[in-house]
Formats: sequence, C-alpha cells, structure tokens
Amino acid sequence: MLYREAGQFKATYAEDSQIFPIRQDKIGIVLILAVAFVGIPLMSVAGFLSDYSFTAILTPFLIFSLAALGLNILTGYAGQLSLGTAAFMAVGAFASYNFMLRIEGMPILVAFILGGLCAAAVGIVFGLPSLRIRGFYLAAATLATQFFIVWCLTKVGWFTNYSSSGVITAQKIEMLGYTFDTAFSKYLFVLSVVCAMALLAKNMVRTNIGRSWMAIRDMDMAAEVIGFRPMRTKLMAFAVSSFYCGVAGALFAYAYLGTVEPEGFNLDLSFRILFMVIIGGVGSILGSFFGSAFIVLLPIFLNVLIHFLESSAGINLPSGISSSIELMVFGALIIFFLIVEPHGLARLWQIGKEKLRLWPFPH
Amino acid sequence: MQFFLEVLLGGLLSGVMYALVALGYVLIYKASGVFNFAQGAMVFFAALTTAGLVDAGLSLWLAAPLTMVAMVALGLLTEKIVLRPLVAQHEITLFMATIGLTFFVEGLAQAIWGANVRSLDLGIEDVPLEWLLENANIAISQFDLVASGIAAALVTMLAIFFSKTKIGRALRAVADDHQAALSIGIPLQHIWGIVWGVAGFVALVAGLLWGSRNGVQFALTFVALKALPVLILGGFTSVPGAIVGGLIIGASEKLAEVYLGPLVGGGIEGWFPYVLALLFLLVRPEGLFGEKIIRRI
Amino acid sequence: MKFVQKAMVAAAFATAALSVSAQEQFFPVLSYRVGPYAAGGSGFFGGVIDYLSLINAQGGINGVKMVWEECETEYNATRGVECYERLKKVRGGATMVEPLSTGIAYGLLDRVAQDKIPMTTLGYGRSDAADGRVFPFVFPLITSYWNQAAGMMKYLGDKEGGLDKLKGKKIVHLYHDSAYGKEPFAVFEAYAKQYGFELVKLAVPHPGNEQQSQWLQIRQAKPDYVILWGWGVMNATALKTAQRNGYPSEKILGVWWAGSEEDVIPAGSAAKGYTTMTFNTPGNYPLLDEIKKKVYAAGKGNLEDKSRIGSTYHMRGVTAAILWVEAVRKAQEKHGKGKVMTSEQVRWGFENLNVDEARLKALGALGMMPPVKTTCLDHEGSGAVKVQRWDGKAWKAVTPNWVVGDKAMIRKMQEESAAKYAAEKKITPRDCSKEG
Amino acid sequence: MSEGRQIGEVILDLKNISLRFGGVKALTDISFDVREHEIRAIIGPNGAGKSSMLNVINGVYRPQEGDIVFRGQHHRDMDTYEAAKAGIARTFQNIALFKGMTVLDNIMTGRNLKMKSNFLLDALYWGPAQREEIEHRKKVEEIIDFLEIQHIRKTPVGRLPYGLQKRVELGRALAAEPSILLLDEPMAGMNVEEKQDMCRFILDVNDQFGTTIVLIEHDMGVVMDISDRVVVLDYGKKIADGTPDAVRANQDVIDAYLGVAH
Repeated sequence: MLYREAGQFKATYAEDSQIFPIRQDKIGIVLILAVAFVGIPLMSVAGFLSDYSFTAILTPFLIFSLAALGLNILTGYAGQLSLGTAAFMAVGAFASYNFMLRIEGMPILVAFILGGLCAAAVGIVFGLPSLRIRGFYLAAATLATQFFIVWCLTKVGWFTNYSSSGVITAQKIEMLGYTFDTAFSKYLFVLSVVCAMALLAKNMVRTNIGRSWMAIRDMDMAAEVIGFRPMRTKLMAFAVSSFYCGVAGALFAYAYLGTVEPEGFNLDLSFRILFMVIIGGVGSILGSFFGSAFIVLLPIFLNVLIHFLESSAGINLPSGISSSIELMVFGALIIFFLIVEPHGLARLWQIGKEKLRLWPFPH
Repeated sequence: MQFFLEVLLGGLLSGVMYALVALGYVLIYKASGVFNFAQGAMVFFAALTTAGLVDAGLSLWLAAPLTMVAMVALGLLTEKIVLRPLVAQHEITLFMATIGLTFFVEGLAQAIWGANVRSLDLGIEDVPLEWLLENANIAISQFDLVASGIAAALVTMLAIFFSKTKIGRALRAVADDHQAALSIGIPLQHIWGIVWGVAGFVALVAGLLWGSRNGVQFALTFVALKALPVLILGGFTSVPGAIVGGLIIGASEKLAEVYLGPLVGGGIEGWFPYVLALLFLLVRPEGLFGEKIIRRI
Repeated sequence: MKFVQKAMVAAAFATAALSVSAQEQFFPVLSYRVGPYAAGGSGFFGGVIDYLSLINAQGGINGVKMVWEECETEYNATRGVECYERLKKVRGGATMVEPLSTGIAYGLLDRVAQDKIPMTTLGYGRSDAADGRVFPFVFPLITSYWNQAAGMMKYLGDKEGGLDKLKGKKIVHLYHDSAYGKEPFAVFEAYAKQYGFELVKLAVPHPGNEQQSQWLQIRQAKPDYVILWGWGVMNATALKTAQRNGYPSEKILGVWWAGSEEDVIPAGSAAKGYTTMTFNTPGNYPLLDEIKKKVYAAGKGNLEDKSRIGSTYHMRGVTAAILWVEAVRKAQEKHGKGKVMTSEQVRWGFENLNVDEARLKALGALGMMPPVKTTCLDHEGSGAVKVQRWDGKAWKAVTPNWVVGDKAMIRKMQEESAAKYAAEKKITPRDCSKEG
Repeated sequence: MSEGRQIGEVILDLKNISLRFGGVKALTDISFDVREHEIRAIIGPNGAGKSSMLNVINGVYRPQEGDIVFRGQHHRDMDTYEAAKAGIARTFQNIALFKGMTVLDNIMTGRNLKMKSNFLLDALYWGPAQREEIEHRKKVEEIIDFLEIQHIRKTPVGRLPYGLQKRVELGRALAAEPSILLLDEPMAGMNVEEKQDMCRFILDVNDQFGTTIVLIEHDMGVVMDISDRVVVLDYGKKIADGTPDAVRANQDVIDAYLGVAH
C-alpha cells in the first residue's frame, strides 16, 4: 500500500505536468538527492565511506551517467545511433583545457560551458550526414568523427599546448577561492553539475524540443508533416547531445583522470557509453544512470566477487583464467538482461513500479 | 607511374582482405537483420582455435576442420541461446546482444587458449613475387595473391550455395522477405542457424588468412574496424557490394595515405575510409548496390 | 544506487577479509591478463610476482614478507584507477604502484602525489618525470623514451663508424600514431639537425594491422634505417609487411615495446635478423635459475608456460620487482631493518637507489640490467640501453656494453619540459639541496 | 448535413497534376478544387492514387507537372513545412503516430508550430516556457475531451487498440487548429460503432470549427452520407467529380467499382 497514486488529485495542469506527479516518486527523488548530497558526505565524515567510494566509484559513475545521458538524448530520444561519443567528450575536455590555459582568470564553469559549446559545434558538423543517412549506416559513419577527432588532437600540437607527451594536464578546479582537490569535494562538484544537467535534460524531453526529437525518432515523415523541421531537430539533438558529452569529457579530465591523452577518448569509450544507454534504457533519463551503474560497477563487482570466491574456497585460479571468466560472465549477463528485458533496466524499473502500484493484487 | 600502380595494386589486394571480413557481416545481416558486432571476435576465436590446435601438435589439415566444427557449433548455439529469445526485438537490442556475445567469445577464447600470441603458418610465403619485382619493379606479395584467390573461391562458393542449393534458395527467400519465406513453409530458425554456421565458416577463413598475415593475437578482433567502411559503402545486404566496396576502400585508403597523407602529417588511413564512405553515402544514400528507396507513408 | 551500495559492501567485505597482519609489505599489482595487450601483461606481472615470491622464499626483506593483490585493469584507464583506489589502503597501504600502461599512469599522476605513494613507470610514460623536483612521486626508472631515442641514434652512429657518419643518410621513423609515437620527435629532430641526416616520419594509425601504404612509401624512399616505434599488433604487422615489400629486417631498429617474443613470434620468419632496443640483456642468469628452483619447483610460479621464464616481458617484470625490493631495502636501511615501510619511506628509497654492479652480482643478475643510481634530481637512474637481435628463436644481445646517448642534451630537454609542466600546474619544484 | 456552416470560395485548386515514380505513373493530369468549409471526398479503388493525391497537397510528394493554387497563390509544388504552417493538417492511412510517446504528448506535438519558446527556456522550464506549456496543455485537453479519450491520455499510443489510435491521430491533426484537414481513410478497419463515433467527430469538426475537410474513404455509405462533393480516381486518373448523387449515377464510376475491364 506504500506506492499508490489513488487519492492524489491534480487541480491544475501545472501540477499534472510536474516531473514527478506521484507523491511517492517525489519523496523518493528527494530521498536520493538527500542521500547523495547530505547522507553520503555525512557517512564519509563519520568514516563509513572511504575516498575509494568517491573517487573510484561514485565520481566516474556520475561522469559516465552524464555522457550516457548525452548520448541518450541523441540515440534514445532523437533516434540517431552514434559511435562518436568519446570524440565529443575529447573535444569538451581539450577545449576546456585550452580556455583555462589561454584566458587568464577564466572561471572553471564558464570553461566547461565553452568546452561543451565547442563539442556542440563539432556535433552539428558531424551531425549533418544524419539528414540523409540512417540506422547502422549512420552509426558506422559516426566512426569517422571518432577517428578524425582523435587524429586531429594527436596531430595538432596546439591543442595540447605542445606537450612533449601529447597530453593535457587538467588545471585545478577552483571556484570562489575554494579548491576542489579532495576526492570528496570533487564528488560534490560532479554531483552538482550532473544533477543540474539531468534536470535540464528532463525539462527538455518533456517540452516541445523533446517532443520534436521523439517525433523524428518514431516517424520522421509524420513529424515533418506536422511542422517539425528534420534538419533543425536532428542538428539540435546532435548539438545538445554533444554539449552534454563535452561537459562529461571535461569532468572526466578535470575531476577524474587529471592527465589525459587523446587516446584516452578512444573507440572503446564510445562503445562503453553506448552500452550504458542500451542496457540502461533507450530514451530514458533514469536509464542513463542505471546503465552507467551497470557498466561501471559490474566488472568491479565481478572482479571482487571472483577474488572473494577464490580466497574463501581456498583455490587459486591462474590469474589469466579468472580475468577471462570475468569477461565471459560480463558478456553473458548483458545477454541475460537483454533477454529478460530488451528495453533496458529503466523499463524493468517501470514494470516494478507498476507491479507495486497494484500490489497486492495481481492485476 | 610504377609507384602509383604498386600502391593501387597493394590497396586492391588489401581490399580483398577487408571484403573477406565484411562478408561475414553481410551474411548475417542479410538473413536475419542482425548487425553482428561479434564477427571480429569470431574471427579471433577461429584463428586462435586453429593456431592452438596446431601448436598442440595437430596438422593444419586436421585443425582447420575441427575449428570449423567448433565455429558452426558456436554459430548454432548463438542462434539458439542468444537470438531466438530476442526475435522481433528492435535492431539496437539485437546489436547489443551481439556485443554481449563479443565479450563472451573473447573471454572464452582466452580462457581456453590463454593470452599468448601465436603464429600461424599456412605454408604460403609472404614475399614479393620475384618476376614482377625484377621485370616491373612492382612488389606484390605472393600471399596476398593467394588470399585473393581464396576470397574469390569463397565468394563463388557462396554464390553457388545461394543459387543452386535448396537451403541457399531458402536463405535468399528469407533475406528478401521474412513473411514470404514463412508462408512457403521454411522454418526461419532453422535457416538462421545455418546462416550463423556459414558466417562462422567465413570467420574461419578470414581468421586463418589474417592470422597468418599478422599473427594470431587479440588484435585480430580489430579487423572489424577495417570492414565497417566497406559495409557502409557496399551496403549491409549485398555480397557483391562487400567485394567491390572492399576493393574501393582498400585502393583509395592506400592512395590517400601515400599521396594525401604527407600533406597533413600522415596516419589518415584510420579515418579516411569512413569519410570516403560517408561522402559517398551523402551523394547516394542507397549505397553502391542498393535500390533507391521511396519513402512511403 | 542499489548497485553502488552492493558493490561497495562487497568491496569492503573482500578487503576486510584480508586483514592486516604485521611484517607485511603490500604491493598492489595492477595487471592486465585479458585484452589486446594481455600477452605482455601476463609476462611482466608474472615476472614481478615470481620475484616477490622468490624474496619470500628467501625469507623476505630482513624478515618482512612481500604480499600483493592483483587487480585486472584490461589496460583501461578507468579500471586501472579503480584498482589503484581499491588497493591503495589495503593491508597497511600500498608500497608503490606500477600500472605498465600510459593511460593509467596519467590517471594516477595527480593521485599518487596526493596519496604520497611512489609510482614507477618502467620504460614508458612522461620522459620529463625524470626531473624529481617537479615529479617527486614518479620514477621512470632505468630509461625514459628520450634517452632510449638518444641511445638509438648513438647505436646507429656507432654502426656507421661514428655519429658524424650519419650525414646524408636517411632514417625513417615509423611510429604508432599517438602521443606515444610522437614522444621521440624532439630527440630525433635534434640529432638530425646536428648530424645532418634526413628524418622521414611515417605515421601508422592505431591499431596498425594494415601497413601496406607505409611500407610502399619506405620502399620508395629507400632509407638506410627504419626505426619501428610500435605497439601491439603494429610490430608484427610491420615486420611482415617489410618482408612482403622486400625491406631487410636487419635494417629495422625497434623500440623496446617492439622487442619482445610476443612481437616477433607472430611475424614468423619475417622477424629474423630484426634488432630492437631493450633495457635487459637477454640470456640466462643465476637469478632466473633461483626463481626456477625456489619458486617454480615449489609450484608457486606465476607463468603457466614455463618456457616464458626469462622472456623479455618476464625479465622486465623481474627487473621492475628487483628495483621495488631494492627501494624497500634501502628505506629499511634508513628507517629500521625488519620494519614495514610506509609508502613515503619507500619513495625515499626509490630516490636513493644504488643498484651497482656489485649489488647486481649479489642478486645473481649481473649484466641483466644496467646499474641504477637515482637521486632527488634524477629519477631515471641510468639512461642506458642495449640492442638485441632476434635470431629466429631467441633474442641475442648485439652490443656487449650498455649504450648511452647524449645524456646532457636529454637532461636539458627533460628539465625544460618539467618546468613547463610545473608552470602549467602551478607547482613549485622541490629544492633538492635540502633533501636528505 | 448541418445547417450552420456556409460553403465558401475555392481555397485549394489543383490543376493538371501529374506524378511519376521512375516510370510508374501515379497520377495523370488530375484537376479538382476544394471549397472552404466543405467536406470533399476522394474515392476510388485500391491503387487509384488517392493517398498520392493527399501527399501532393501537403508536399510529401512533388508532382512533375501541375499547378497548385492555395489561397490564391500559385505553387509548382508544396513544401511540407510551409503546408503545415499554412494550416494544412492530416492523418495517415497506416497510422503515423509517434509510438513511443503518450497520447497527451502526441497531441501536444500537433501544436508545435504554435509554440514560441526556445529550447533554452524549455530546458529551464521557467517563466514563459512553463506558462506556454500549460496554456497549450489546456488546448490539448479540450481536444482530448472533444474526442472522448480522457482515460488514456497518459498511455503510450503503441499500446492502444487500432480504433483509438486513429482517434488520437485525428486529435494530433486537430491540435494544429488547421484550416484544411486531410484525412486518409479515417475509418479503415473500424467496427460499426467506432465508425459512427468517427463520423460524428468529423462532422463536428467541420461544423463547430468550420474546418475544410478532404477525405479518402472506402466505405461508400459513409462517403455519400457526409461529403458535399466527391472526386473519383481510377488508375491515377480522374473519372468523375460532383455531388454524391451525381457520382453515384456515373457509369464510369460504376464500372470502376464493379471491375469492368478497361
């Protein structure tokens, strides 16, 4: 009886158009945010959580969620399959670095936004083919973005400030005289950025711009007939998506890795982000977070689990074997989840909620 | 001129090698609409299994058929365990499933055979043809010529298989129209199983040739990256498209690297084929051999 | 969030299970045993673990046992960082870290400085990290890329009868098109300018499994030497493609990441006669026999395939572990023998290494690696390299002595580059005269 | 026939339209006009080119020959966007709803041309953007009430039965407050009850809002009942044009429908 919307009446359309119209959902999200912003910090102060959880788990989880969210806007909402995510992240990171480096007194958030805008501009250029090409053809074509951008960043020394090792070293994150240098403060910084951007994304997908993306995705001819312009809509999706990926890339460099080479943004990363979107749920903001958690945490979990099983069973598998088994289980689990729920974890969540709403009655 | 010819010929021969990999994708996509990301992993698995068996003391003539059996088994199992439960799902879901399969196959291959790098000797020497080198000063590898011959034979075999055998005709019917195939009483799943088996065979051939060319190692999975631009250009559903696309991509990427590369710092082969395929598609969205699509509503 | 919690609980559980006991010196082993570079990873980390096992079999360092835990990184920066963070505080804390991956090393650069844990980057990573004033926690031990590049020039010069004989020659730098491949540009260019040879740079895009166009260009250019600055599948492919284009393998000189069995075996006969740089002298040493006797005979060997004992990667792993252990030993000399050293104490040990020939002889590894002597200023400690040739079955040393390039020039470049890094990062370099 | 409306001037005049796909002639030299406020039906056997005709009117297809006069302006061909802006809305033969979206969102898309907010304001969901969204929501709710689909407003359309989907599609077209509504077989595949409902909606739209309607329909009874004038196509050619009674009596039409050989 905990999860019921019965008895909650909406008197105005404004009330009905909220992000979380159901009271229990509202409480839920407030709780999650409270845990993320207050609970986790408190636990950390009390010593229950080590730096490890911030710097190795939560921070990358949030950054990848943001990137997945970006790709989800493009692939999930606007229906354009892309394999160039890492390239857009790279543009964001390298552009932010150069803005910080070359403009004295550049505030970090402004540099991130400018970096994101650069990524958006690149996104628009590489989104142009989407006007004529679709599906896997487009996906394979976006690989051109991936390879070309990384090639450019490697070739043109200016992007890395002529670093002899061809890498960029992220400057410190400073705001209003405060330096975000501990694992914990970086987590809070990333969390704030990601929450703000997730909210913006949610607003976009529930208003006209989001509807235009979904319309183009579901039935492009019909969308055109009712007045959405495909070129504008698709390019807007590319721009917004790339902006998100660009900011995620900047966070990846600034709040997570510190020093990155262009190859850090390789095809592998693009694929990982795509996995997150598909596993989490195509066309779902929440799904981006689920997918990121799955892809970031599962390999770690498997690694820990296999080590634990080995040590508790007292056997010692050859290291190569246990690594291979991790990989096999990872692949098998992906297939398993897809068979159980082809629409991703977000749909599983949805179904769970619907069941809960009816509980204890079966229908 | 001699140099240009040399680059062109070298490119065309490399293109054949790309086409060989692309063929595996085409077969599966044509018959079941699945973009099989695991094709690269299958190539790796096939090459590693053969090399592993040879290293274990078997002769190549025994190892290759044994691998063939393993590949067909892998294909059939994939169809049964992975794809059958996902039938009629969105193509992105199917694509993702094959990615899961990729991880599994890569893990499996390394769990069985270890991470060691192996060499694979098919008994074809990879040296320039001497009389061509002496008479025209053009270096063309013997191995590449043989590989092209094998590729040609493979394509011919596939063509005969498709047009002359009952199964082959059924396959084509499936490719053209799933509903129609169903209505004339061909069990779809049976056919998909066969297609995966055939794709496994193609992966074996590609694996043997590529493995012998560059060594049998994990990086064999990367040959997929060479096949993708071929697919864009030639179309995901066209066997001749894969061949012609391969030749075009191979030749043009070499020519671009040699003549355009030095102007911009080189290393453009990584992205040039994609850009080329992209530009081509912009002009002709239906690809090399595709039919013009009329959008109906 | 559920996933997060679950995994964290599991991680905490697993780490708690391995409780801290006294007299244990803990080493996180960030290895990679699957994926494209697994062949090298399993050899290197196998060597590391074998040597640590040997030290334990010999009773540890003054009674302190070596313990380690492996974590699979798949050569991936994100996974590597996670492994580092997971293991850095386990079992009394990480002594030091060695990821054997450029990407991971970069991801750890800031972290090790903050955690005060020394990181070694044996033969890769930033060359300018040799400047210990700017990079107090990073140790590109033995030889950096730049000293290697200088060593290559020295070797080719010697082969011609002196560096000035390189005048008018043509050398192709065939490189992996990445930051790694571009790293030696500055050194080669400086040498080319000074000694008047022509340098042709040819890029091979990642992964490098197709090089027909590059080798056709080489065939056209007819260079005197080709420097192969490759990685992974690019190396074997280069050798094969050289053969098919009729370029003799004897004239190819590889970087040390192109100089292992894993790089030449796939190339088969095409690799015969090919030479590469290395920082180990191939061969057998009493130390390796000791490992076979005390570790493998006791069933504790890490390599599944015993024939790989003493292979390039394995020997590199052993070499790395020798330096780790020597650093701990050195630290114990200062801070108390038989005690477990903190990472900061070990950092001091790494900075005051003096593994001379006498010490190497005592270890049974005389000649296996160059003597290493580090200081606060110099975190590299040697700069010497060797050249080896593949005879079709095994690597054989070509140069009887260690080859050293223009160290003064390289040092100057390192200091300039480190100063630039310090300026960008707003780091004040240490004053080495004040270090004990 | 309702009494309240006044059939007005010709607002859409199609002159000598010919359309080919490759070598296939879809439409040959077809001319007819549509008057304001009327219900104009296009009928004909399968493959007669009826849908192609609608596609020409709102710019999905571009005819090779012909002239389209819309509100006094001559067009060589129409542009989908311009057509939508000028108030031409339509439904499709094989429902073209946005399957992943809810009924509410589907109908909201119909109002996109009336929305002024840009994506930045949308993203912030702030001030004018929010007000605008709510305002349009009100309009859409009126349509939902009109079509009697309140109970399914938050259901994804993919899950709805066919008949309801057709109704939602009509809703989406109505949301644009069109001056001309093109309906492509709005009653295909419906049972009698659903057909009655749909007829009622169409007549109400025509009556209450004065919307001009161009309609393709197979059900002769329905066509003859509700339309003011009927144009008959066969094999891409016009064979008759006139009031329902006149068309019913036309020999060519009878032949075409009875399948007499040409």
